[in-house]
Amino acid sequence: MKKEHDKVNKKYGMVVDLDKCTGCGSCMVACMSENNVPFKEDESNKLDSITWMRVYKVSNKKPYPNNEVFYIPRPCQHCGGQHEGHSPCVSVCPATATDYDYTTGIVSQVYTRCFGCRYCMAACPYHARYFNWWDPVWPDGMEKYLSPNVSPRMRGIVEKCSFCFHRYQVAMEEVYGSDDKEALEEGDYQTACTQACPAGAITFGDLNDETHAVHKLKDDKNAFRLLERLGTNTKIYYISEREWVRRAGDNYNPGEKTGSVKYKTEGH
Amino acid sequence: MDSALIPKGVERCSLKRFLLGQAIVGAVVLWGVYAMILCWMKGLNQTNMNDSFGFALWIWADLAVIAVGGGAFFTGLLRYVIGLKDLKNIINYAVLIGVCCYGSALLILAIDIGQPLRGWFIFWHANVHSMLTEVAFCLSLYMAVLIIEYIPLLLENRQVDKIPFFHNLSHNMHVVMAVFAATGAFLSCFHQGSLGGVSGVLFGRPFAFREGIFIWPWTFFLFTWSAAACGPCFTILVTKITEKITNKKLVKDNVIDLLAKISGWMICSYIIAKTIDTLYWAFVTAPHAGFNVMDFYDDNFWAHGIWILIMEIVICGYIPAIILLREKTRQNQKLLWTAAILATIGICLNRWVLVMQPMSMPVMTFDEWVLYLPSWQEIATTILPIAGGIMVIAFSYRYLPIFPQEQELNPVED
Amino acid sequence: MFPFSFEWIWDVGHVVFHGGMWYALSIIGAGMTYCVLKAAIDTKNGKGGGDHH
Amino acid sequence: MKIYRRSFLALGVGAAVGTALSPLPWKMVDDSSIWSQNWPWTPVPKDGAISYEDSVCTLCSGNCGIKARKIEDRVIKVEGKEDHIVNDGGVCLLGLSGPQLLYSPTRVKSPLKKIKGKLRKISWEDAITELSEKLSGIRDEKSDKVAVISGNSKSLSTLLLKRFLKAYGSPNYFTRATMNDTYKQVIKKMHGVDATPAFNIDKADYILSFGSGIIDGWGSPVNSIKANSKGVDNSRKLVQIESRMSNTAIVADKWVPIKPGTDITLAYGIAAEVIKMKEPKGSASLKPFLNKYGLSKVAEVTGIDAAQITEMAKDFATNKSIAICGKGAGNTAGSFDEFVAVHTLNILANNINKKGGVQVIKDSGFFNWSNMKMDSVAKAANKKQAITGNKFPDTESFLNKLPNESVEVLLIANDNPLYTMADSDAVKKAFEKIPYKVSFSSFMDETTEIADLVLPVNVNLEQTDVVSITESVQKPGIGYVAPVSDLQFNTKDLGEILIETAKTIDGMADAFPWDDYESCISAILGDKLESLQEEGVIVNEDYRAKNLSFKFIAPKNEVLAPKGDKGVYPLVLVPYDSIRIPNGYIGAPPFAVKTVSDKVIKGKDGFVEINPVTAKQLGLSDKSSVKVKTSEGSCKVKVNLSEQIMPGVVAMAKGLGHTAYDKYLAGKGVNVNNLLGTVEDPVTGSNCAWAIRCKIEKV
Repeated sequence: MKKEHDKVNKKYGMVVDLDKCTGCGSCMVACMSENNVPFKEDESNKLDSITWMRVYKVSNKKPYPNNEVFYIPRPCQHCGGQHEGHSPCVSVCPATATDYDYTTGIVSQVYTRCFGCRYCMAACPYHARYFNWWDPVWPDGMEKYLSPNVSPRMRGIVEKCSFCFHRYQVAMEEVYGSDDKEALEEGDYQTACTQACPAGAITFGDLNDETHAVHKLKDDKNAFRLLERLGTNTKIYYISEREWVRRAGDNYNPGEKTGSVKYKTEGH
Repeated sequence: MDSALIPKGVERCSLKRFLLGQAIVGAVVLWGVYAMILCWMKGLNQTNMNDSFGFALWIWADLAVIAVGGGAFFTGLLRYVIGLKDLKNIINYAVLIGVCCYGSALLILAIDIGQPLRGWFIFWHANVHSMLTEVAFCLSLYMAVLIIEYIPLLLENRQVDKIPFFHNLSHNMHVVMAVFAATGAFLSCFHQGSLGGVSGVLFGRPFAFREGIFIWPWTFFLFTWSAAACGPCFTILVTKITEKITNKKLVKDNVIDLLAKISGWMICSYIIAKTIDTLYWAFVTAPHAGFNVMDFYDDNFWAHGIWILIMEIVICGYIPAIILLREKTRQNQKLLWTAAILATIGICLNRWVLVMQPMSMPVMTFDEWVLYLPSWQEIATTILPIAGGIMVIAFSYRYLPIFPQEQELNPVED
Repeated sequence: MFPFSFEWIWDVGHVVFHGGMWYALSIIGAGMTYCVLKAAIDTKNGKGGGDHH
Repeated sequence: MKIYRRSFLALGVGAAVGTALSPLPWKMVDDSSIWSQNWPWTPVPKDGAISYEDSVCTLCSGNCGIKARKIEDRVIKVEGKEDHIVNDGGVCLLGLSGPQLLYSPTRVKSPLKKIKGKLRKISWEDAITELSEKLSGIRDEKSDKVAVISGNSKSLSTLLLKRFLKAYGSPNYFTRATMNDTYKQVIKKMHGVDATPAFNIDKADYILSFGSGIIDGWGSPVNSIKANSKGVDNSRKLVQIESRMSNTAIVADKWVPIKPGTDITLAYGIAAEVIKMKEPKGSASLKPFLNKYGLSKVAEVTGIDAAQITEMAKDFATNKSIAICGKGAGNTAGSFDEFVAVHTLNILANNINKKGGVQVIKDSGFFNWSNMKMDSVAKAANKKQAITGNKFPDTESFLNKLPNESVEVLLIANDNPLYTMADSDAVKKAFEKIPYKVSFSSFMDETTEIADLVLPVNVNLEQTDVVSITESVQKPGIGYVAPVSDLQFNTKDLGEILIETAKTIDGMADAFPWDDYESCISAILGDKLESLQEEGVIVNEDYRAKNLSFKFIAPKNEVLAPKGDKGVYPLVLVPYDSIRIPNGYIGAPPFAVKTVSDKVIKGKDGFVEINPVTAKQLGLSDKSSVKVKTSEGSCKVKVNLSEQIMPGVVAMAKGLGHTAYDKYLAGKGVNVNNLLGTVEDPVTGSNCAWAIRCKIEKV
């Protein structure tokens, strides 16, 4: 029985409550700090600014005073694809430098194997992948805060959100090393952004595990995913009570109802 | 001075003039080499690429040179496998152009990747499901085939040919050339196709994505077909340009006409297929992803206006097809030039659109269009292999018997 | 590229892809080997030689 | 000849084939890629034993509980402390950037003294002697010519600084008045008690926010964001009244744009409608006064639809409601009249000291100060009035009066007035008159650059301190700031510097009887210290506020006109707080700057937010360069067309345009403070300006 249970793969994912997100940027900085993301003098060109977690400000484009806005945090969506593992990026990487981990559902990036062809970036509609156009340089003394859990990336390769995979590894090591602990508990493995979010807008956990909060939240009637109809089958769910916010999650033809375009993907 | 190296029975310009010409082109090459070194030493921050435009000028140049270099495999296929004997008079040149094109592509790729020292990981850690892996393997294997096809030519140099071993080697290679050519055609079909697949499989990018058969999107077949169709046009174009520069007739009209006719049929069938593909994409694929096809063209008119589609399909597709199909029009030199130029532009434009437009187009509703202009380093490194190609062609023309009909068409009075 | 690299899986994709690759490589390799060997033998047998033409 | 060529060719080909068949090229290819994976210029962080240490963040007055993740003695990361009463694991981006501040190259690495116009390193011994001699020298004749500018912090070390000045003999202790200081005075005047206000917004069902940036850094920033989320869960209704859509307006249920400066009218207008629906005990005296605020008049003045006002009034009257004020992050003092008007709404809502209402808390004495022994100089001086008179000792008012005062020595701690205060040019001029300026800053900021003596204090991760968290937790409470990092440079805690210095000045030692800072803390906290260190916080959970009586106060102003002539300056410039751009004493660290939108900073350019309607009138297009001019100054910025702002109002972000700090911050955008002027509130004396009139010209 226990063996059977062990066979069930985990599928880590996130549910973000957009009605709570304040756009404060904590998730972005928590991520940068956790993952040794470099910074450079000018980060105002957002097309070459590495932000694994990026918060977009989205407006309904209506003129004053009917303008409305929401913020949406966008980590790597950890796409499962139409059949588990067929993520847009993983399927195209020529050197197996980005991979789909079937045991967790996490899309990884192997920095030492990536040779910087950037095909994965072309494949990703979420712009979740970032290229190291420059060598990472920390001002004198600041390299002291670099974490040994995540190796700083060299110039010329692609990087992206890993769902803080090193935290999963640390947590699993504890499970392996412990006699009385058999499996991870929900709180044992949380991403840096989830922890830092002052609004508690982010919930992270195993989508397959009924005891985890995300399992239930993902089925909320107001839950949606980004660009669902492309069949990317992402693991980041968003919730909003506002219809126009949900509609902004996907492209619609005139006359289509919001949420009517969910792509049927092979269950897992 | 170098008359001992020049093939017998043909006339060449003075060495001084040749070297002067080479020096001018060589200066451009040096400029390109400087840019290339900058990219290697300082990294890709030397380019104007960015996280939205991860694929840009270079990838387009790769796709384009390989497309126009398609003349080599297709002419080879026609000559050696199908057995159109007449084409032996142009196959050498087609192979030479192919070598230049494929060499260019490989060089640009070596600059384009962020970690050139690890480029071989594409072979070592190959992900067989990636179109780019398929491209890399087929491309390098086909490059080997092209070199094999070029070697006998090299060995036919007057002085080299004097060495018995090389003479024999050249002879033997000619004997088995059909096998190499067939292998080359097989490889070429695949890498032309997989280059098409590169953008066609991007299911996250509605502009690029196409449905298809099994693992191959329609662009896979369209790319192979279009390379076979337009490649010969490029071969004709370069031959014509060479004739203009050397001020000599080098290939007989019937040879050119045969190639042009075949190209005409190919372009015609291709452009019909492309039209069907475009219509299906516009009315089925795009709406399925939630887009109106005009969403793809509604930003900056000059950068991504609908004109680009009309230009590609009508002006650079149907028009050359019509010109080349009709005997009367294709035998009119001016129209033949026009058709060859249009077809070459058309295929380059097709590659351009499939590389650039998917990158600049927003997919998330709250994303924005991105405009990209290449940096001088990108332009220089793109011109570099072209200039290098010119040098190789000039060198080969001077010292190797590229055009079997040259002697006959231009008798030298002793 | 080789069955001993860790990303190798014995699935259809790998077999077909690398099958094709090694097939093409063998033809090219064998073809070239044949040409070179044949040329060497021919030379030994006194064939060719530019001066004799 | 022939033979030679043949053998040469054979040799060449042989060598090439031989090399290719040897392992050499393969080995080289492999090695070069291994080298590319281990480039010596890409840092490899050292591994080691991991540990967590708890503390309280002092980078703003929110005082969140934090835990530092450490590898050996290096602080790797700052995280929010789970289950902490203030922030329960959440943390803002400034707090998260703690390690960047700790290891910042812009830190002052040792005491510095200005010698021949340049700041040069000196020892702590010399530095303290220098300060003590300077202070001793003028103490007898003009001790009141020494002034202190201190950040608005509720920490033990700040109290020690206050005590230091008192014991030295000067009443001139100034601090930046915040929204809380104004509210305190409202409470004093309306309820007659000295108490701290706190706002129980997470339990309210209906929140009427007069421009308070609940999620933009207002109050205790993380705590307020958490409160907002709880509110969202409870389907509370938040109405945000302001002329520019802040992030708070974004998450609010309704954004109500209001004509700038008419909040008082609106508040009383709503009150007038509310009182028609419900009349709480004791509000009879208010009724005749409210008659002035007829619905149509209020609608006209505020520019808000009458129906909308009625709806707000109805919602306010029928729900568990609260009204809050203090613009943006609340770091500036507001108008007394406006706060009275808003508090009047709270009284009408009958929410004072109720769940979901305004909490009026008397701080219970956690600190056990010994009786301060003052010598004759100190005693005499303390009978004198501060430069700002008997009103709130606001730094802005002090700076306004500075040109006509002679100050001999100015001590500056936890603030960077040359950057943070309005009309920086004027401040700079006023500062030039002061012969001796002492900065206690940890960073080489704008003010420290011009100081004569720099005594660098520890940054938050190195500090030992005790802070009041009363406002954050809405109950009397304190938190313990523990040093989680070794000292990175030659710096000290402020308290330590003060105690050491006091001991060397004649007549002051008795007021500082402790051996050192550590024994000072244990003396002041007594037996509470141990549990404080253990738990991190002490909160008086049993605290129950008493019912308070109240009296209404009629306002002096109905409309707060921004400074400037409407004819010359037709637009209103509103500076705004962004939680991503710290705008106080601490300059934005690189992480924070990285999160700033490209519509706020692009390259070095700053932006002014303008409604397209206004822009059209002025003939401006998006991203065009313009000059923004006010009566106080001008600057060049670019246009950011935005539908999220009222026509006629323009906005600029605070926290940019530093001239000091490093390349990651300096020179980016403009310091909007340069354009701002001050308006002294007639009641509190604090600067209550929240906007200024401006004009915009094409460049």
